[in-house]
Amino acid sequence: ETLTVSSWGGSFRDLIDETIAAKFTEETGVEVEFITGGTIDRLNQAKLSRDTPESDVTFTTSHIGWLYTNDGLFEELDMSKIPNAANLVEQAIISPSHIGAWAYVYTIGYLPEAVPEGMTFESWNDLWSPELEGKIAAPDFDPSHIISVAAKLEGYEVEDWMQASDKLMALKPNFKAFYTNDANSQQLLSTGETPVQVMLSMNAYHMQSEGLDVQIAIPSEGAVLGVDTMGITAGTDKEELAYKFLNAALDPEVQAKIAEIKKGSPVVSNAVLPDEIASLPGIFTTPEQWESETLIIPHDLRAEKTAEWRQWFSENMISNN
Amino acid sequence: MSNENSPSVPPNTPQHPAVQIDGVGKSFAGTVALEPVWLKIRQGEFLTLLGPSGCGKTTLLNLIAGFLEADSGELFINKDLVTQVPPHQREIGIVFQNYALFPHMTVAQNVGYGLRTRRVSKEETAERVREALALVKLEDFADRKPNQLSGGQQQRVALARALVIRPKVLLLDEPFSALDRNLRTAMQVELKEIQTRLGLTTVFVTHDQSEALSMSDRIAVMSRGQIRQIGSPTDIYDRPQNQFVSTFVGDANLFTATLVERSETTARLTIGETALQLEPYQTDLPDPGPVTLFARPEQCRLTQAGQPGTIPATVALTVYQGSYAEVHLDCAAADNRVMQRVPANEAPSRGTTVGIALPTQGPAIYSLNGEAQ
Amino acid sequence: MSNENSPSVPPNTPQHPAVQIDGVGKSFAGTVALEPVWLKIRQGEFLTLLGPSGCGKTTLLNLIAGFLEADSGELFINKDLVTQVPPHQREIGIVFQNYALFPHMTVAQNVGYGLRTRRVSKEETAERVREALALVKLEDFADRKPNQLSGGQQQRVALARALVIRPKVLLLDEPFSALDRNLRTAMQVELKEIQTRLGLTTVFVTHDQSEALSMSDRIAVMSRGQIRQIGSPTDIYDRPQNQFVSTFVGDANLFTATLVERSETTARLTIGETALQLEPYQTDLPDPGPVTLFARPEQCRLTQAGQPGTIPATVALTVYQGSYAEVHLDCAAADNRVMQRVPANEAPSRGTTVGIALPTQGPAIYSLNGEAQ
Amino acid sequence: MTKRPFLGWFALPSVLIAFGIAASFIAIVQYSLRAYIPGSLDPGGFTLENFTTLWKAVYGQAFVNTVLLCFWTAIFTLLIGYPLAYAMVRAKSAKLRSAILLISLTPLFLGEIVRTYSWIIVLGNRGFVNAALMQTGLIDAPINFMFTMTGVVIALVHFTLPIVVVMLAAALSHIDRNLERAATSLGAGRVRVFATVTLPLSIPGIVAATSTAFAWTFSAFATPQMIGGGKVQTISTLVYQVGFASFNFPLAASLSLVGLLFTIAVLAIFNTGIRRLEKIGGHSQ
Amino acid sequence: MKKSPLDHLLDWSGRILLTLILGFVLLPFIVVLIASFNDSAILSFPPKSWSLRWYANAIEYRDFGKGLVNSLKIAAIGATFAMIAGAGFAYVLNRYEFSLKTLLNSILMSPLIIPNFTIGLGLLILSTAASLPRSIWLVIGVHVIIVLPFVVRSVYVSLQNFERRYEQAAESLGAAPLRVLLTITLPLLVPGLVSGALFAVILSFNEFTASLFVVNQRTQTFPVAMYNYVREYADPTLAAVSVIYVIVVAALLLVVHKFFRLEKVLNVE
Ligand SMILES: Nc1ncnc2c1ncn2[C@@H]1O[C@H](COP(=O)(O)OP(=O)(O)OP(=O)(O)O)[C@@H](O)[C@H]1O
Ligand SMILES: Nc1ncnc2c1ncn2[C@@H]1O[C@H](COP(=O)(O)OP(=O)(O)OP(=O)(O)O)[C@@H](O)[C@H]1O
Ligand SMILES: [Mg+2]
Ligand SMILES: [Mg+2]
Repeated sequence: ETLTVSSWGGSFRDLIDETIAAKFTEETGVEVEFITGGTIDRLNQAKLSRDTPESDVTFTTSHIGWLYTNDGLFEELDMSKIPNAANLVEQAIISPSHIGAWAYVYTIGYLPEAVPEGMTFESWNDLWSPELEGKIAAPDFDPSHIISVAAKLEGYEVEDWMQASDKLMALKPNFKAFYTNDANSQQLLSTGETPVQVMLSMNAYHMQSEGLDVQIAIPSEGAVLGVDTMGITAGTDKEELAYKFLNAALDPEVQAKIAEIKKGSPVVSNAVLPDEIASLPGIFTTPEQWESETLIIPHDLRAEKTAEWRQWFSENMISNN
Repeated sequence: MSNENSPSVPPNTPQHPAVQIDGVGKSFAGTVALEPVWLKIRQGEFLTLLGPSGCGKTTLLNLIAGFLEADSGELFINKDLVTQVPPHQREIGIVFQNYALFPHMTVAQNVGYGLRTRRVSKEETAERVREALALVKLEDFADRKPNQLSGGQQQRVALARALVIRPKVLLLDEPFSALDRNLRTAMQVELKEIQTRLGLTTVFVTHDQSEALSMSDRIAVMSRGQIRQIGSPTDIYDRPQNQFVSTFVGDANLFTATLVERSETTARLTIGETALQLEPYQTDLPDPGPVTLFARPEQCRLTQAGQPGTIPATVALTVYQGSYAEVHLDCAAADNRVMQRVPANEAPSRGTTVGIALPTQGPAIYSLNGEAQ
Repeated sequence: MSNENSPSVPPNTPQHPAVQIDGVGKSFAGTVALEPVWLKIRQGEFLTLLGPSGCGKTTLLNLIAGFLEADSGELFINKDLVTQVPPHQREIGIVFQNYALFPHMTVAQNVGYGLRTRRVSKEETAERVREALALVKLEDFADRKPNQLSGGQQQRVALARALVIRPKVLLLDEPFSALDRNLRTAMQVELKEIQTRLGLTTVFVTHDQSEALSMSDRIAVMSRGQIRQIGSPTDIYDRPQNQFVSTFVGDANLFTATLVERSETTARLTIGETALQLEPYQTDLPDPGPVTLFARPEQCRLTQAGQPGTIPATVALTVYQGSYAEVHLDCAAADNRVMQRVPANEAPSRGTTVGIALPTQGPAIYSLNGEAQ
Repeated sequence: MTKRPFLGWFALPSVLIAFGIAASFIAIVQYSLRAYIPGSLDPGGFTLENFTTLWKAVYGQAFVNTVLLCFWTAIFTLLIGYPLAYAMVRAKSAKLRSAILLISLTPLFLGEIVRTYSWIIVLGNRGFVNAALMQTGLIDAPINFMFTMTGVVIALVHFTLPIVVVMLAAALSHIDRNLERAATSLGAGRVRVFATVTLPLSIPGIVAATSTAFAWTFSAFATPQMIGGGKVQTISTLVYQVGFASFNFPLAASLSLVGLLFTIAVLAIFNTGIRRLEKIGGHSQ
Repeated sequence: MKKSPLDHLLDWSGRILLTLILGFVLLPFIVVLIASFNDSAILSFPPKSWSLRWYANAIEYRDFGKGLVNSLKIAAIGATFAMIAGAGFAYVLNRYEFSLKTLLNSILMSPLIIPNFTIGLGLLILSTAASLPRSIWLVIGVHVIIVLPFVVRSVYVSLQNFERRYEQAAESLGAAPLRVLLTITLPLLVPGLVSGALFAVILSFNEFTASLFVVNQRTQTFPVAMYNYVREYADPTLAAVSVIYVIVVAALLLVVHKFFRLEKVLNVE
């Protein structure tokens, strides 16, 4: 018997495999099998195979999780079957059907020796510096970070992001590339192709561990919070095991291990982290940190707007005309 | 190899034709490759199809073999109508110019192929293959692959392979044209000997007149999809029935002449200034008027210039050929240059004027331009 | 076409050789294609390289042309050492077997190519192209593409293209072997006429002995990368210096004999039971002992059986050839069958015993097995 | 006489496959005429909207990019491939010939991914080329190859080179050596022989090679995707993106369809143009 | 032969040009070879320290193993189908006239100009419309379509050079059509069939673009697995994979060269 988990490929799958799945297998004796793919790809795949689900548990981002939920692709969760969920921080309880597994931030990562002397990115505004022309990269799959930052800098709510479109356009000359996936992001950084990136904190830490001198800045406006979530696929015939898996994921030790390996933030308040980890930027261990260092785009809004943002972004920012 | 008078027919042969071709013709996409042909090939006969390239020899052979389907007419092999019978049931043997030995089989396997298709027992196959190889003197080569044999040896294997199935008819399509001169002569002799010994009905295709003359019981001379004359080698050489045959087989000296008078056996004609009386071999002479007179070089003689009854000519050039020299003569009365052979040391020098003496018996008279080619 | 005694040398030709080959040899990857060769080709001479396939003819031609680099030796054209000169500066004309006309150019462009490379003016080029085409009778074909020409016409264009640059030497590599018999003879005559008229030094490659005998001033007979004999056609045919030449050029009757005694000009020998006294043409006879006696068929005669001084033989078969018949004879004293030509109607029938009368003057005596091939 | 033995049995599998190809083609045409319903994989009703969407600048740009890529790739591949093919056919030593053949051929069988990945390592900012140039002091800031047309063209040239070399070599090897020898004997030096004989006679090979290079480049996906990094969008990368990022299959289908028609048109123009050229230039036998 | 200065110039510039071009062809593989031994995940030339860890990783990484198995399976089955269909069609094409022959031929050859992504997309849409699962058979179908023209071409060329006389000789010896086919035609076509099969296997094994459209996690081919790896990890594991790949392909070609002579297979002499 195996439990099938749908997740991103690469290091995230490895992460789940080494931490949550290991714990789960230890507790239940059931092996875990993965199907992997991009966030959107797996969403569509799930829609396609709605009647005969290919997986039992699905990992996805918080806002795409809303799409699963709205489409009825997730079971509503019975929290009583997930004892460890009692300690979930409030920002990680996304919907009745999906909950956080770990948190991260999208923030500014940079190579100190490749940016103008003394630049430290106290504010997101520093990205607009003319000295950074042709030096920046951002994800092409998710423009929400930079859009919400621009709105905030201009003093608008995210809903009114169009008001900040001029501000966004002003950043265009500074973009060198848009990375298509995490590996791409790491490559761009490690080759010095784009010494400044709007990037996933976890990636930056990973590069540090490979010996790259990358700095992670948390600007005063806050870093854009992201929560990776999990849900139980609707129609699964292994519901019991799926709950056990979710519970294993929220086990404090597992959460601590995730933080240690991936430098993501635990989503339960009772995880105990070593100091040197807990002090890293982008890892939140106290309610104050969760509050002050993050810039939160409402998940449902984000889910709703993603398509619109993407289209605007690819037609106006990415395309080179 | 051949004697005009005695085609070697084994005693107990049935007397119906081995192959009978009744009005068989073939066109390819509108162009006629073979006009309808009527032909009977006798039991044990060696019949040669002779003609220039593209005249339809291979087409006729393929029709006999069944590789092509006739547009019209019927074909009998030993009295059986085979027009609709597929090639593999016609029991014919074939030898091609480029041998067509199966390169992936040994000599013995090649020769045995036709026996295996007939489900002959292993022992008998081995025995008959051995015999066939002995016939072509290749007993020791049974286990070689074709590419380990010389051209002549390959040709012999092809022959053995065709013979071993005891075919009703043996067909050969220019089998020796890829061999060099010496080997070719040797193979001609060998084939003829085997064919005579076995009394095999054989249809042989060639465009080499010397080969045709030396091997055949009868020759069918073809041109443009038609049989122009059929007869024994001496018929063809000594008594060509038309100008095409006269020039295609052997060397021909052709003179422009005027037929003045004809009787049953003799003709009186003038060539330029010269008046002649001849006995041609033909039975039906053309009407009096302008004609072409044909004679073989060896029927004519070179004489001193101005001898009475000779045709004046000038030596245009002499060509040394070792055992003899060719004298090419410009002659007002001839369509082309006239050629005579003389012993190499007797060749007159260029520009000498000479006379050409024509034979009084044996030449032919063709109506003028009765022949295109 | 050729006269043994007068190679046509135009009057004011310098008297040094047109081509001088001093010990030029060539190997390919260890196998010797051409042993070192010494050869002088006279001004205006028509020299033929004759030999079986693979004997090195093309290799020698390519060395003269400069397409191959010699392993050893030196090469002079008109006294100039050209061993190191690249082909395009050697001023030679070449005609290949497959014509090698530029398919993307018209006839006129093909012929004019060599003039354009020499930066001859437009007007002069046009004029000389016209002349060259007139020489080969193709004035009207100037604007055709090669693929719109027949084989013979293509061959003539190739000749015109080679001639128009007024080459010091004309090289031809089996130029006529792709043509049929009639066209071939016509082209031979034409080439010879043009060559004689222009007094062109010509090296001609062929493996056809009749072509070599009829066209050449001198023939170099080659075998296995060596020149085996060089001389006029009659030298080669009447006085072959070794057994290879005797059998490769013309038909040879070879008898096993014992040389009993030799003087400067005469030899006494026995063939089987028959004792003979002859005057061979050679100056250096082999030592007494077993030898091979060579005579041409036309030097021998068939006689009644048992005539004194004749060699007894039995008719093995007669081969009809139209103008004559070949009589093949089994003869105890001959290595192979002996062949004699007789008029077609005089052929003795198979099994007849006859005598072979040898000439008392003119045959050759070779030491036994002194020759491999 | 059985006139056509085996016809049915031998043709059957390929007829089935042909049906498959035709059906998928029809599927594309059909989808290209259907409306996209966001969030649904089933297409909506019939519409021409997809084709009007294609007028947007992004898609136009992708077409232009693709054409430019094909054009430059074809030109550089020919320029590099011709000498290589020439050397492969004409090198004196058989060993050298085999070596050239093997070296040119191996990449053909390596697939797009391995080769593209290798070029990323060569061309990146810290890649081999930039590292080498910076260490020798020739430049002090890395040259941008990644995410540029130049980089994509370099990798694509490498991608199409083997097939072009093989086709050119086939054409060159079938030119009769005696033609060149004849030209030489008529006084033409090497350059002239090449320009007046070899080159004109290899035109059919050049044509075949160029159309193949065009088709390959047009079809290439991994190279523009991985080296262009979203900055050099081509039809192939767009089709994938539209199809798999937003699952807008109708739009992807119409994009494919237009791309296909475009390829056919270009190859047709190319072939007629060339036939005219051949008429002028003549052909090798 | 003595050479003029121009000749020397031509010779030398030719040699230099050839070296440069061969360098261009080989450069990526040499660079990848170096990179694959770089101890760090971060690219640098020359590498600061060396290790074999990426090779170990390449061998251990599960998706590669699964992809390899899938690819081998797909290439083997697909090439077999393509050989059967392609050889049969080439025979029919060479031997018979029949109605719709031209149409059938152009449809089957069209994958030579239809971009692979279009083929992949078409079959994906088709299978979705027919509610067929994205199984390995779909991938095999796509591969068969893509490699078929190459198989048809190689077999057709050898059929064209095939000496019909062999078959006629066999027929005259009494062999019925099927026997001729089995004992003469097929054995003599072996070189053409081998080169067709070689192309089919190698092209199928390397096919990427069309596969990307039709595979899923379970049917992922080796090239798709490599592509996904590059998208998910920024380390030189793929360099190690590439090195192994190059070596295997080059060795395979050397073996083929030894037995069949590539010059002949590719008709370049
Ligand atoms: N399959 C075919 N399709 C079209 N025309 C053909 C075909 N086979 C033969 N022909 C034509 O039919 C005519 C006779 O051809 P055939 O092969 O019988 O000539 P042939 O006498 O054998 O000539 P050769 O001595 O050159 O072999 C020729 O004009 C030839 O072009
Ligand atoms: N490029 C080459 N490489 C290797 N061997 C060669 C080469 N050219 C010729 N040879 C060999 O050298 C020998 C002489 O060849 P050459 O072409 O001179 O013969 P040939 O007399 O012209 O024969 P043919 O009448 O067949 O044309 C042959 O054995 C041939 O195989
Ligand atoms: Mg024929
Ligand atoms: Mg030769």
